[in-house]
Amino acid sequence: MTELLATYDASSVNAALLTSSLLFGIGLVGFLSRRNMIVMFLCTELMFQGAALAMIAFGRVHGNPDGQTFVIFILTIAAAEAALALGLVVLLYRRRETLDSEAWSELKEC
Amino acid sequence: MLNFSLLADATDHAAATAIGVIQPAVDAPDLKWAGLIIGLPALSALLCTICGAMRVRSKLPAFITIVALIGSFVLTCMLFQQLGQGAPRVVGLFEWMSFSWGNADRFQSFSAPFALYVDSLTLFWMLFVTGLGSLIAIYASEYMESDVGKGYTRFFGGVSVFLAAMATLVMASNLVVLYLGWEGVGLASYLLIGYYYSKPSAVAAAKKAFIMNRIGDLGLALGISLIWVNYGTVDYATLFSVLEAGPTAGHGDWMPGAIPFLLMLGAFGKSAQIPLFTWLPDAMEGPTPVSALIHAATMVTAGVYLIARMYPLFALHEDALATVAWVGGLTAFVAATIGMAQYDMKRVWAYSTISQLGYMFLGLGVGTTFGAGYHVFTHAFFKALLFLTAGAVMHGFAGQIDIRKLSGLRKVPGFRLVSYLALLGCLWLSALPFSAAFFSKDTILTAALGSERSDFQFLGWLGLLTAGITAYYTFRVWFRTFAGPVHFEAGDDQHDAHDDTHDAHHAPVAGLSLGAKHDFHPHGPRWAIRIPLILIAIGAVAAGWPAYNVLFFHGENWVQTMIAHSSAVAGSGEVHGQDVLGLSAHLMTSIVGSAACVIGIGIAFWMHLADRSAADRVRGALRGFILTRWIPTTLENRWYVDEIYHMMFRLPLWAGSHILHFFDKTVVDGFLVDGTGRVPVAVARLFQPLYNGVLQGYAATMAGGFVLIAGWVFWIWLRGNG
Amino acid sequence: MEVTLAYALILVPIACAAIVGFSPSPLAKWIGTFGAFATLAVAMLFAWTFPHWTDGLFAPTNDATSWFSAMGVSISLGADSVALLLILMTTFLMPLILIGSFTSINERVKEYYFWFLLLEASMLGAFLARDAVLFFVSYEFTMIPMFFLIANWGGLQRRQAAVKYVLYSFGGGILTLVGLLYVAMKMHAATGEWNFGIGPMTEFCSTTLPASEQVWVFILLMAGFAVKIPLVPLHTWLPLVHDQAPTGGSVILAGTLLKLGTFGEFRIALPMAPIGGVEWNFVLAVLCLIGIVAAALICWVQHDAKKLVAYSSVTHIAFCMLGMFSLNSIGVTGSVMYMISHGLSTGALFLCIGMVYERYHTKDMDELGGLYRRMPIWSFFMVFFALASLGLPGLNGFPGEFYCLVGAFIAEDTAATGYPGLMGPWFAIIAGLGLIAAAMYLLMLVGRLVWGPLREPGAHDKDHAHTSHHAPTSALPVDIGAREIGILLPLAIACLVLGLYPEPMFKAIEPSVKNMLKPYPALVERYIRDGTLLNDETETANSPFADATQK
Amino acid sequence: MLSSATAMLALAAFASAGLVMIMRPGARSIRLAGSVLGLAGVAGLFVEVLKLASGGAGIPPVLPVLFGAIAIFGAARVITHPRPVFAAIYFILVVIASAGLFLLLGADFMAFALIIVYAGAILVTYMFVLMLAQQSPQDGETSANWYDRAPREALSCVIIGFVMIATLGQVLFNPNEEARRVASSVQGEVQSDADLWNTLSRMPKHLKSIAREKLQLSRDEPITFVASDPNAVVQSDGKDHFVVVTAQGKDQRISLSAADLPMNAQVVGTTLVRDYPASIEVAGVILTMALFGAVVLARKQVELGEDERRVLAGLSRLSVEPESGGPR
Repeated sequence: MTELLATYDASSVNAALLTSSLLFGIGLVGFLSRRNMIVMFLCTELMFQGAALAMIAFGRVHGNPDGQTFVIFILTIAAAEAALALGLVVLLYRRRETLDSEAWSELKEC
Repeated sequence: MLNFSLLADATDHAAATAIGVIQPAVDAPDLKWAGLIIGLPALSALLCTICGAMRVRSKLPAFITIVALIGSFVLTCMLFQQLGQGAPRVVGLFEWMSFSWGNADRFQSFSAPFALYVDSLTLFWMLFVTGLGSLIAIYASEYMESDVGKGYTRFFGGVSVFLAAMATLVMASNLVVLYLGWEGVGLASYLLIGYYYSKPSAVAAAKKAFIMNRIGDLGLALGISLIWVNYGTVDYATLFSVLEAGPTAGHGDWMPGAIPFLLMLGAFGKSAQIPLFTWLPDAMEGPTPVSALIHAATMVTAGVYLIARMYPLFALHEDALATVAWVGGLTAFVAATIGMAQYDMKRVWAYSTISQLGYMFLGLGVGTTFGAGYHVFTHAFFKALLFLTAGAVMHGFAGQIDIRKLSGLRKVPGFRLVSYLALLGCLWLSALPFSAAFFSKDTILTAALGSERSDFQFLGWLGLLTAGITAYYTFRVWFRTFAGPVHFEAGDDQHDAHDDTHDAHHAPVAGLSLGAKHDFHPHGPRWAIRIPLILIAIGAVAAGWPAYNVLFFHGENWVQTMIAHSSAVAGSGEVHGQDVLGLSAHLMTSIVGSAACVIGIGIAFWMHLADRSAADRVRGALRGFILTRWIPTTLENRWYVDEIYHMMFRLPLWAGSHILHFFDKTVVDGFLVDGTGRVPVAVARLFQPLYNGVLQGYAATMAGGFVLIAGWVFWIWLRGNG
Repeated sequence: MEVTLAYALILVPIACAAIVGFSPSPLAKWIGTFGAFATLAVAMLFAWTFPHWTDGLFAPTNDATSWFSAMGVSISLGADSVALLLILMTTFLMPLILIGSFTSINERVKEYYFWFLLLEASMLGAFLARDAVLFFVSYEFTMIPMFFLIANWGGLQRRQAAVKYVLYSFGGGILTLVGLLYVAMKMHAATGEWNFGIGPMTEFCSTTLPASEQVWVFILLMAGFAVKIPLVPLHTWLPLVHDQAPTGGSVILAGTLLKLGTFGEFRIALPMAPIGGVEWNFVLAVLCLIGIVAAALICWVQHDAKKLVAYSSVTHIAFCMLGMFSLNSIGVTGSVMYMISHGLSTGALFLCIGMVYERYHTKDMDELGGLYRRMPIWSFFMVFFALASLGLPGLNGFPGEFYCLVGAFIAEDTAATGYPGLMGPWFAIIAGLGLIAAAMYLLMLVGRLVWGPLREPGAHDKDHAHTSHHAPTSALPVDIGAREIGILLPLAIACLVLGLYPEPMFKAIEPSVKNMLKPYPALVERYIRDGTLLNDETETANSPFADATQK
Repeated sequence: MLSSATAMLALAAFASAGLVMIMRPGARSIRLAGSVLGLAGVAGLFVEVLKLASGGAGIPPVLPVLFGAIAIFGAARVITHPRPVFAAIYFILVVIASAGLFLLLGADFMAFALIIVYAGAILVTYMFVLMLAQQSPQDGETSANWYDRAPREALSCVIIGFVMIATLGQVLFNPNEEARRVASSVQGEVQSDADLWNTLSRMPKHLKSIAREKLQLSRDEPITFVASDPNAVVQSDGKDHFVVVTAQGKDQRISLSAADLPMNAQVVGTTLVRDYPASIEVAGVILTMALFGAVVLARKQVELGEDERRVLAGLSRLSVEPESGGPR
């Protein structure tokens, strides 16, 4: 794979960047539009994907491995978040027997 | 014109020794023990408090108090021995309130040490204050015995406080300490009037007394401030010397004319003169010994003392003295008229007290401090006597005091002595010729009639008329109560009025009165009441001695000498007014006064003993005639003064307070403060939709925020590069 | 030595608070009380070794031990005689309050004593501070413990009361802070260095700041203090808070927290902006008069005993401020004296009412009455303190009141006062009406609670359900017991001693009052001559009361 | 150039419109049209972007576009599929596709790590929870819950997303000459050898093993580098790189070839442990905490009413003092 390392083409970087931004946007849209809490978390994972992709791409552009290094941390956070979030989801589901996020809107101020 | 010139015709050699000059005070640190005259009652007050705390159920507090009072009486006598009519002594006890700044001349320093100013006026007052105090305390020790273990301690604590405060008032060496005593006696009278604290009327009366006195006290306080500002001192000795130096000494620029009027206000409040006299009759809610001691003999004369003490100041302002005279004369008359129409014995005596105090002020006003002082002296005794006999009656008849329900008491076993002592008191009060009160009143009226001022002469005549009325109502009471056929109803005893019926059986008297309206056995007083009565009666008689001394032995009048050696020297001389209707004022007064006395007694005899229905007939006649129908009702309702005050002051104040409270609650707090508080809430309502509680809502907000920030950064970036 | 003591004064309560925090609940009240006593001991030692009773100097006279040296903020502690007297009063009240809370506080005991000790520490910090920022921090910090004390142990509307208290005084405090910062900023601009020492700021502001600015600086500084004092019309939080706060809270509020306002007035506002003090004098004096008379009348129609005493402390404080605004040393001395005596007598009144409240769970004078039958000893103290509070000579109320009165009386252009003042007799006369009103409402209070036929709330005790955290009535003796007597007796003795022998107090207060009043005589004379102090600048137009004060 | 920016915005708008159409549960035709529109828009975007990259010339590279398209398609399905399970599966597709992109970007290690962690671990958890929290379908015809079928305000959401993408796009692919250096001014830049050589000299063990096999030495032969700067043992004369080692007592110059450069994984590992040790620790702690947290959260809990909570907090009950209740 060394040659893959050696050669660099801007087009794949751009494609990756585009994809990352689209992933992020779509993830946001999903997070905003879906009601199912689990799917909402999936959408956050989508946004993570976008971020990770951007990281890698920029790391590639600037030619240093930190981008990839940070993706590891992103993975860590994603894993932790998934664990906690899903734990919460289980908890909430036990309380209301539903995954609908609107079942939990007592925080409203009115 | 009135001021020091009166001394021109002072022939009395005692006064002549001190022509117009108030002797300068001498420091007498060796007299520090005189402080005990105040200290002993104070100490006994403290001990009584401790007794109260330890729930003492014996007569111990009475014993303590009596010992203390007799002690201070003895001390006073010793002081009198030592001092005689020498120069005033100033005994510094300790620093109380003093202050100085700037260049510490006396105008930029304020010094009110706790010191005693002992001159003959002080001693004169202290003698009968402590003496009567001791006697009345002994009397009370039996009178209050039904309260042993309940209010007994409180009562004697109050009496001790009173004596301490009164002594402070009289012996003070400066006006601020006087003010201390002044308010102190007010406090004592508050506590003692409210003694039967479960009677709302008693509580109300106590409050009324204190507040009315407070009104006067404000005047006194402001007067003190003004004195200090004008003369740079509140200390008697210094003040007198400044006044000697000349009326305009010091900074005369600050309406010094107002000073005597302010002081006067205080005096009128304390001595129950118009317009502040309505509290004294109500004060009769208190136990009778209190009425005798505080509200007849001693405290109410404090006003007279104040004016006598500050006489040089008053003498500077002619109108001031005129005002005093007028207020005194009118009060004497009005109170006497009211006294004619009261049915409560104590109230009658209360109004007579007011009226007699009026005489004293009249005397002060027309310029004879000697007359005023002498009348204070005699009045103290016979009025105490009257109250105490009334108290004996109440004590025996379970609190019955209504003269319509009592009759012929002198035939009731055990009440003979009381009745005749009461008779003595009545005779003295109605100024029987050659009784002590006759001479004192005579001096005052002579001065009034004999003065050049026509209005004073009018006041003199008014005073003579008042003397007649006095004789009438006095004997109205005596004939009704002590003479005539035996018949009485027991009252519902008020010694235990502050106890619920369930523990009323503590009190035998109460039990008696409750059980027996039909067969009620009045119990006559025992020695502890009799002895003080007798002693006081003797004192009342002996009070005439100074006058007799002048009259028969051409000696000197002891009272006059005392007054003449004090700050009230001005006007302590023998009064020889010019002739009135061809007779010398003196003779005129004596004749007319005696006549008035006799006539008054005669009318009383006719209407209240010989033919008791006559009174009602007269009343009916008065009611019947259109022009006079207001007289009886008005008199019975005390000239409606209370009602007028209620309408004029209390109601507006009450309404105003409620309005203010409402304003405070709604406008200031509700509108301004809370309104301001609501502004942020209102602003927050604008953004409320953002917080709809749905997770995505917050996410959207977040995204929006991110977009904004990113856009902004990007824009800057473009601008930075483009 | 003094340095150590000064620090100890603040640190001892904090340390004890920490210990309380970690101690088991049953011990909390003992430790808390011990802490209060320890602080009292330190304060007394401080007072004993205090060298400057007779000259207005500070002790320790040390210089700032720097805190953020960059901003010139520093921890420098020190007390002059006035501050020391207030400190003594605070430390004297605190143990009594804590002992008084033994039975009334049964819930969350630890927190209660914790907060109280913290409150004490912060109040002492405010009295001891010689640095504006330190002063302000401590001054504002008092709100936090007070907030919890009210919100946790108060009456039914305790939350509302707590929030109102905090928001109100915080709002005012911010303005004060703005004022202080403005002065510091100007000083920085002038001298090129940041310095928050009260002394230097005062020196700078009073001498070099132009008149028109001083006028506004004064108002800014006043704003916070006027809320704390409280000066009519900013007083409306006080009755609510007093009504809702637990007894201890009310006592410390009346006793010391209000004095923070008056003390700030005395230590910061008046010395720092004397021109403002003179320019606004008339307005403030009139406000005081309104406060004296109106609040007294409002007292007169109260039904709730505690509210009545609360309003009465509004009038009393107005009296105190009148003395202070008379701007002559007798008035100001009286006003300082009045602070202390008011703290004692009003605090004692609150304690008395609290004792009744513990027993009957109501403070309503329509439900209670004639308690002398039930509780004679309590009645004795109640009457005693009522009399002390209405300024009976011989008790502590009188000397201060009388001096305030005289101060207002003589504050007129006359040689008698040594220098001219701005009020004159009419102010004293109107204020004197307050004395009569005081007699009216206090005797009304006593007459309804103590005297009269016995009235007790029936067995159906409607408040009892609400105040479940109050002691059950059965737990207490009918009349006050030894513990409560032990609380009230020292106060009574203090009242008596201060009334009969106030001389030492005056001697102690005088010098620092004189220091504080240094700039005034000249200003007042100029003011009386020209009717304004702003005429030396062009912008006389924007002088707020150039015309209002024309007398 | 600006035209390209507007074109991109327009295309993004098309794509968004398509997304809206897909999201709305409606007739198949609409959704079909939506998907077509969306695909067109995305394709257009890709074209524009690639034009930017290669300055308009050059052959469009197939793989990146393919992977990108797959990823975006999967993402679209994730947010549009009515049934969470399938959404999760589509997410796996996204993960795999982006892993492909990683590969193309030379991040091989990350690519596989991604697949393992996401597709392997996290998604399994999701599935598990989905199974745990899945109600039995209420009505026979569809097994999806109503709240899965009906998106909440799809249009506004998409608008927000559009704005977001537009911003990102403007920042990333800005046609402004200055700003373009992110994307294209680095044209043809290779990950600079110097960096790689430095990395190599920071991994002495690796170097030693290389040196040993170049000198055919046994593994336990002592060998030391000779270098002025211990951090840069790999020295370079103009044309090629070499290390000087002391083995068997004599110094030897070993020239290095590109084949000796470290692999990506090695590079990442080195940076990870050499530059971010603390961060690794923190990440570990976070994971542990997450573990505990998940355990605590998922534990069965007792239901507490307001009153019980107040009692636990030491306050008196709310029910008996209505005035002092909170805002609710």
